[in-house]
Amino acid sequence: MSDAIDKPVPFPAAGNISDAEREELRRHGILMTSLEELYNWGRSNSIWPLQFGLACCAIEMIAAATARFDIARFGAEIFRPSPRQADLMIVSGTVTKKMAPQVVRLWNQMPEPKYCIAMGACAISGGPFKQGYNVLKGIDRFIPVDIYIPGCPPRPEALLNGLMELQKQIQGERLTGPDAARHTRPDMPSEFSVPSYGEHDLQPTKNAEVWKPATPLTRSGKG
Amino acid sequence: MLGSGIIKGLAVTAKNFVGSYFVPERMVTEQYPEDRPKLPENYRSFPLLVSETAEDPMGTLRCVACQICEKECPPQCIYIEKSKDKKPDATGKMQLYPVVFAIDTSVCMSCGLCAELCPFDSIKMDQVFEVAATNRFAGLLLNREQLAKSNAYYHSIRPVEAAEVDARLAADRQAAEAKAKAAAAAKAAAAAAKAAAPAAQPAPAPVAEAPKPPSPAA
Amino acid sequence: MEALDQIRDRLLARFSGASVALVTNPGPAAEHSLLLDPAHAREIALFLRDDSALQLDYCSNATGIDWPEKEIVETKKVSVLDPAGGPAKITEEKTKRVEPGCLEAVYHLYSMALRHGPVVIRMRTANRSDKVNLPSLTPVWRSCDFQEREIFDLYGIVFDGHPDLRRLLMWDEFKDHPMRKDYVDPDDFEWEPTPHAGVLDRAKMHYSAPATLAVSAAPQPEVKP
Amino acid sequence: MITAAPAPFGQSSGPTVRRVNDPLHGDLLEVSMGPQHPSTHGVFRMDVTLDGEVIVKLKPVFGYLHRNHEKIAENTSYLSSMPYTDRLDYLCSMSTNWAYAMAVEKLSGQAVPDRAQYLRVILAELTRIVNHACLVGFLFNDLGTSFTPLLYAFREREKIIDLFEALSGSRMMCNYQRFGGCRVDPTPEWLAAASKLVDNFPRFLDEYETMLTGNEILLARTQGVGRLDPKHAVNAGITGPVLRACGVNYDLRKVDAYGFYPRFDFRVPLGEHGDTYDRYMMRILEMRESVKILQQAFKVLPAGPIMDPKAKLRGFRPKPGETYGRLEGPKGELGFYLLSDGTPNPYRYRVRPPSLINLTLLEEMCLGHTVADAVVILGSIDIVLGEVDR
Repeated sequence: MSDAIDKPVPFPAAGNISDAEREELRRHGILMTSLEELYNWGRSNSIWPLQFGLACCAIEMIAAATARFDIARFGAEIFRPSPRQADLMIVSGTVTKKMAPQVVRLWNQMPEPKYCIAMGACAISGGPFKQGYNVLKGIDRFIPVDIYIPGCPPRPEALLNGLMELQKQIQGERLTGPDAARHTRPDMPSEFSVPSYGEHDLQPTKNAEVWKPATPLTRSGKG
Repeated sequence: MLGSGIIKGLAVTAKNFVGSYFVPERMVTEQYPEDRPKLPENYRSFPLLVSETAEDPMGTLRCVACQICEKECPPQCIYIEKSKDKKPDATGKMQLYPVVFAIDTSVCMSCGLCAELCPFDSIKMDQVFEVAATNRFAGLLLNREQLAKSNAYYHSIRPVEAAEVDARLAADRQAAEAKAKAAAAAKAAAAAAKAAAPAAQPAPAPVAEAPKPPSPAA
Repeated sequence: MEALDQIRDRLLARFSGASVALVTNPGPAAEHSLLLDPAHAREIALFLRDDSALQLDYCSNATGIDWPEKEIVETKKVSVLDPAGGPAKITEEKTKRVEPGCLEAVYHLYSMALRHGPVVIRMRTANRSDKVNLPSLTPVWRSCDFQEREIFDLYGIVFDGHPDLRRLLMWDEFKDHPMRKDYVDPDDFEWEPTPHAGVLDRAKMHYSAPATLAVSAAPQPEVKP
Repeated sequence: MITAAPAPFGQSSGPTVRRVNDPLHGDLLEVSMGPQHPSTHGVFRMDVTLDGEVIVKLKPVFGYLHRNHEKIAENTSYLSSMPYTDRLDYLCSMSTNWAYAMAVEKLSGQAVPDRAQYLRVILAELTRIVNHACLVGFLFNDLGTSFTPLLYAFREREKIIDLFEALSGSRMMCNYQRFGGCRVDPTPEWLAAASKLVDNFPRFLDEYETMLTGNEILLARTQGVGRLDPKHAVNAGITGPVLRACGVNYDLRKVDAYGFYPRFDFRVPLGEHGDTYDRYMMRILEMRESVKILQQAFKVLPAGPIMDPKAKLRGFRPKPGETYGRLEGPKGELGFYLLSDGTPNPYRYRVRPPSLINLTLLEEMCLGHTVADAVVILGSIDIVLGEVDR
C-alpha cells in the first residue's frame, strides 16, 4: 500500500468538513467520501500500463512486474498490449526518430484519461544517446509527460516510486471547477499531430503545443 | 502418458505457490515503500560533491573546478564554471572553486566515470534513486548547492571507500605539510642568508602537485 | 593457414589481370589485409570460399570506413641559386595537394570448417561522390546481406548485385549517410542545460546573446566578483 | 484493425492489413508485426505476407532502436565508450564489456593480469546464465504461457543481478571491465556468495526443466518448427547457440581459446535438428556447462592485482592500426572492429552484432509456418534490439 492512501491529500471537494473531522468519523466507522475521491481512488489503484518496451529500461520495467518488486501491489500489473485498453504509457527507453511517430500514434490511440511516465534518461532527454543523429531528445517534444524518472536505467523501486507519484497526482485531480483535470476538459487536446519522416530529420522536430522548454538565462561568458 | 509433462510442470508451480507462504527462499517479494531496499556499498545512482563539513558546504567543497569530469563525462551532463579568484580549500591550499557546478540528471547515465577519474576525491556517486519529478528542468537539474553533501554523509553511504579516501587525503595532507615546512625552512634559511629580502606576500602555497586545469572546452 | 602474402601470390597467379595488394597493419594486432580491385573481387571471394586449403566459409564482419579527401601540405626544401653569385639560399616551398577520398568496405573472413582466420579483405570505391559502386559479396556469403545494407545506409556505398539493397536502419526517405565523417546533424537544438562543445556553438547560434548559455531553472548561486 | 489503404512504408504501428488481389490463391494479407508488438522483444518489426495463416513472405524491418552507438563512439574517447557498450546488449553487459575491452587490448597490445582474466570468465559465464534463463522465460511467453516461466527466470536473475550490483554498482549497466583489467576487486564475501549461488543453481535448473522440458505443448509447438540447415547457417554467418543447435561445432571459447577458457574443462553441447526445440535445449545445456566452468573458476581464482600496472585511464591513445576482437557472447559471436589513427578517439568503431546477423535467415526459417510459429522462432533466436540496431 502506498502512503498516499493512508494519508490522503486533502480534497476540498469532499465537503465542508475538515480532514480531522473526517478522521474522527472514520474512527467511528463512518466513511465519508466524495464521488470525486472515490473515482480518483479507483483510478489511481488500477492503472493499466501499455505493454510497450523500447530499450534497456523495458527490462527493468519487466523486473518491476516480476515477483520481487511486484507492481501488482499497486494495481498496475495488467500490462495491456493494446493501447485502447491502457491508461498509462511508460516510455521505457530511447525513442529514436524512426520510432517517434509510432509512439505518438500509440499515445493518440489511448483513451482518456491517460498518463505518461518518461522512464530513464533516454526517454526524458535523449540521455546518453542525445548526441546521436537518430535519437529524439526527449519524448516530451511530442507528448505531454506527467512523471519523469531519471536513471539509466532507474531501479525497479524507482519506477514504483514514480508510479506512486503518479497515483498521488491522480488522487489530487479535480473533476469540476476551473482547475479541473485535463481529461475532463473538452478544449484540452488529447491527440497530437504525428510527425512524418523527412529527408534529414523528423518533420516537424517538435510539437510546439507540447514542448515548453525553460527560458534560458544568460550569464557571463565561460573561460 | 500424454499430459504427464504438463502435470509435472503444474506440480512445480503448486509447490512454489504453497512455498511462497512458508519457505523463506521462495518469499521473494520486497515490500518496497515500507521496506527499504538494501543497497550494496558499491551501488551508484547520481553524482554528488563531497564537502568537508555539513555546516559550510560551499566553503569546504573539495572540488577545485579542474573540469576533468566535465571533459570525460560520456553524455556530457556536467557543466562547470571556474571561479576567477582562489580561496583556501580544506587543507589550506589556495585553489580555484566552481562558481557553477550543475549536473543534469535527466541526461546522466550513472556510469561513475566522473567519480573514478576525479583526482581530488571530490565527485562521488550518491545512492539516492527516488528522484521522480514532474518537471524536467526544475526537478532534475542539480546545481552545486543541491549536489553538495558532507563527508559524513559520504561515510554513511560508503563506509569502506570513504575511509580509504580519508586515509589517502590525510596522508597527502601530511606530506604536503611536511613539504611546506621544509620549503618554509629553506626559505627562511635563504631569507636569513640574504637578510634583506622583504617579507613578500604569503607563500603561494605548495601547489606543486596540483594538476594543471585543462583549458575550457569552449 | 598460409601467410597472407602467399595467398596474395596464389591469387595473382590464378587471376591474371587482377590487382591484389597487401595492406599492412602497423598496430600490435598485425592483422594485415588484402586490397582487392572491385572488378575481380567477386571471383576472388568465391575462390577464397571454395579453395580447399582456405575454405573461408564464414564472413564474420563486414563494415565500411570513410576516408574523406585530405588536404596535405608538403614542405620541400629547395635551394635557389643566388643570381648574383652568392651562396645558394634554401627556401621552403609549400605545395598543397588534395589526396582523393574514398569509401572502403572491409570483410573479415574465417573458416568454420578448418577453424582458422581471419583473412581480411577490403575494397575501395573510386571516390566518395558519384563512383561509389562496389560488387556485393552477398551472393558469396549470405551473412553480408544485412551488413552491406547497413553500409549502404550509413556510408552510401552501392553494392552491385545485392539482392535487396534498401536502407537498413534509417527510414527510406532519409537522404544522408550519417556515418560519413563530414555528416552534419540536423539542427534540432532546443535548449540544453549543460551545453558543451558542439552544442554550445549551436546554443550560441540560436540565442544570439553574446554571453554563453548556462544553467537556469534551478536557483542560481551568487556569482562572486 | 483493418484499414482500406495501407499506411506509407515505415509508418504503420500495429497490424495494418491490406488485401492483395491474386485470382489463383485468393487474397494474401500483408501484416506489419511491430514495432509495438508484445512478442517482438522490443521494437522489432516484421512485414509479413500471409496466405491464410501461413507465412509466404517475411521481411524484417530494423532501425527503430538505432541509437547511433558507433557514431557517438567515434566522437569520444575509448574509455567513454565503455559505458555505452553496456547498453548494446542490455541483458549481458558484462560480456559486451569484455568484448570491447578485449578488442582494445588487442589494438594496443596490453596484458591482463591472471586474476582479472579469471574474473572475466566468471562474470561472462554468470551473464550467460542470466541471458539464457531470461531467454527461456521470454520464449515461453511467446509460446503463450504468459509470464510464469519468466517469473521463475527473473527470480534467479535477480540473485545474479544482485551480485553484479554488489560488485559493479549497477544492476544492468555494469561498466566493469577496463582496458588491462577490471575495475573493482571482489571481496571474499562476494566470492563466497557467488560460489554458493552457483552451487545452488543446478537445483533451480532441475526445477525449471521439470516444469518445462517435458511439457507436451512445448514439444508440439517447437519440434520441427523453424529448421535451419547447417550449410546455410554457416554461410549466413549465424553463430552462437543457434548455430550449434544445427550441429556445427563452432564455439569461440574453444576455437579462439581466448581469455583463460583453455584452462577450464567444459563441453560444447550440439543439437541435431536445428529446430526451435534444439535451440531451447541448447540454452539449458549451456547453462549447465556454465555452472561447471564457474565451479572450477571459483576454486582456482588466484590472488593478485586486477589491473595491469601499465594501463592508464585518461589520455589513452593506441598506436595506429586496426583490429577485430571477438568472443563468444551469449547470443553468438560478438565482435568489435576498431581502427585507430593514433588520436584519443577511434577512427572507426564497429560492433559486429550477433543478434542482427542471426536474423539473416529468419525468413527462410519462418516460411510455411504460421504467424504464431514465427513469434516462437523469433523468440528462439534470442535477439536484443539494442544490439540489433545499435
